Amino acid sequence: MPITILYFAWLRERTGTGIEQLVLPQGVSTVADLIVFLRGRDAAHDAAFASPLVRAAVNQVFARPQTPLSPGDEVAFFPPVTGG
Amino acid sequence: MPITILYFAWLRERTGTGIEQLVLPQGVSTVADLIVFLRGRDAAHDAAFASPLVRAAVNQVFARPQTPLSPGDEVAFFPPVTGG
Amino acid sequence: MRRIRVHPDDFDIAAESAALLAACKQAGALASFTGVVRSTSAHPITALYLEHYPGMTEAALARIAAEAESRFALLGCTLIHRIGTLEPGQNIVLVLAAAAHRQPALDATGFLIDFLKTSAPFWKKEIFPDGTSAWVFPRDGDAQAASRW
Amino acid sequence: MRRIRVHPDDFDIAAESAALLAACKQAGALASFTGVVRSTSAHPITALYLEHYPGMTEAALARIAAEAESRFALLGCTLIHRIGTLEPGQNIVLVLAAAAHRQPALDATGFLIDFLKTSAPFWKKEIFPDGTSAWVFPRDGDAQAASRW
Repeated sequence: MPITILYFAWLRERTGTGIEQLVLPQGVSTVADLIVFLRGRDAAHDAAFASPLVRAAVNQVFARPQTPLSPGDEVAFFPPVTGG
Repeated sequence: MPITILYFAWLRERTGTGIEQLVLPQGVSTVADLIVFLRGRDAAHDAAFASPLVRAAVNQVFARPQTPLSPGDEVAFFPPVTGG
Repeated sequence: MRRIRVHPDDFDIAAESAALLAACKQAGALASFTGVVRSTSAHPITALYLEHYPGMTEAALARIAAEAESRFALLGCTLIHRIGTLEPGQNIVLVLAAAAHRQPALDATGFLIDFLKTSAPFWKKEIFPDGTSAWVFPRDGDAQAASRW
Repeated sequence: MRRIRVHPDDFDIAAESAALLAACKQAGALASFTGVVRSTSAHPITALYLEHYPGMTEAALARIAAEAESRFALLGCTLIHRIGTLEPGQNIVLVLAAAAHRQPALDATGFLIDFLKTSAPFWKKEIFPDGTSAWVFPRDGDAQAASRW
């Protein structure tokens, strides 16, 4: 299924990517699945997602590893927020 | 002994006095004594001090009925404060 | 850094904030409280008259500020209280508290306004649309709020 | 009345206060929190870079404001967060809360800044005097502060 992925802060720096559009293979159906898939793509993604501090949002709402993905979703990866 | 007396808010309105200087007779040595003395002076003072809400300060510090008076003191009477 | 003023004139919260921050270079947090003259349909007023005890007021505000400084990790504070006749919507009082981090700034602001209301010699009189007036009676909650600290 | 903005430009607390009060005619209390870029001798920085997630940020701030409105007797609030590169002493964030009385205004201000820090997608990067930089790590206290509410 087609999805859009956004990276922020050091996730953006370490993956070298701000935004990308992907078509996910069969079987990648949750945020956790997507992280496993992305880590397998290249060393930069693997290193970026090695941190236990990676957080995610699906369609601009904070998500969990088990959050399901649907075609057209906007998935974002980022470290814990530090605003204010 | 000579003292200065200040009245604020409705104490000022009811006594018809903002500031006055008095020489206190012997035996008037506390805030409570002073109130008894002032109430005996005229009906306006008697009515003003009849309220249980009268508060006092001696030399610009909140005082109690038993607070002693000294020559030259500045004594103020007023209702509970309502600033802010 | 302690700025205390009592006067009829209005204050500018932006100018006061900038002045306090300029004097507190290590500040990362500034909290404020502004009290405003309130007129409601249930309790309409045309003006609020504010009287104070010159001399004692400034001393009381200095004591309140010193107490806040001793309790919280404050870098500085500003207390400004207006006196005289004010109209609905106009500013009455400004409390500013500057600190390195947000919690002491927020806590000190609450402390300062609670104690200002119970410990500084100001008195309010409300002027009503029919021309009558009445001195404001303290709210029970004010003493309770101050007693929390 | 809810005003939410995210932009690089500075804000004017006096203009924002006046705008919020003008929209909240029954307000008697306005509380604020301003966060400021902090550089100390123990931890000197030359700049702070702020990144956010456009779209989600505004939605998150609206959710935080709605939660504050449901918990406190708020008449209105303003949330402004700057992004981009800021220097020490410059403003980062402004929270304003207007209410009839002081306690809901003060409580809502604390709630809003605590939740903004833990629930809105902003990230800070510190730039040091030697030219290196590091993304800021959340303070343990931030999650604790938000969990109080």
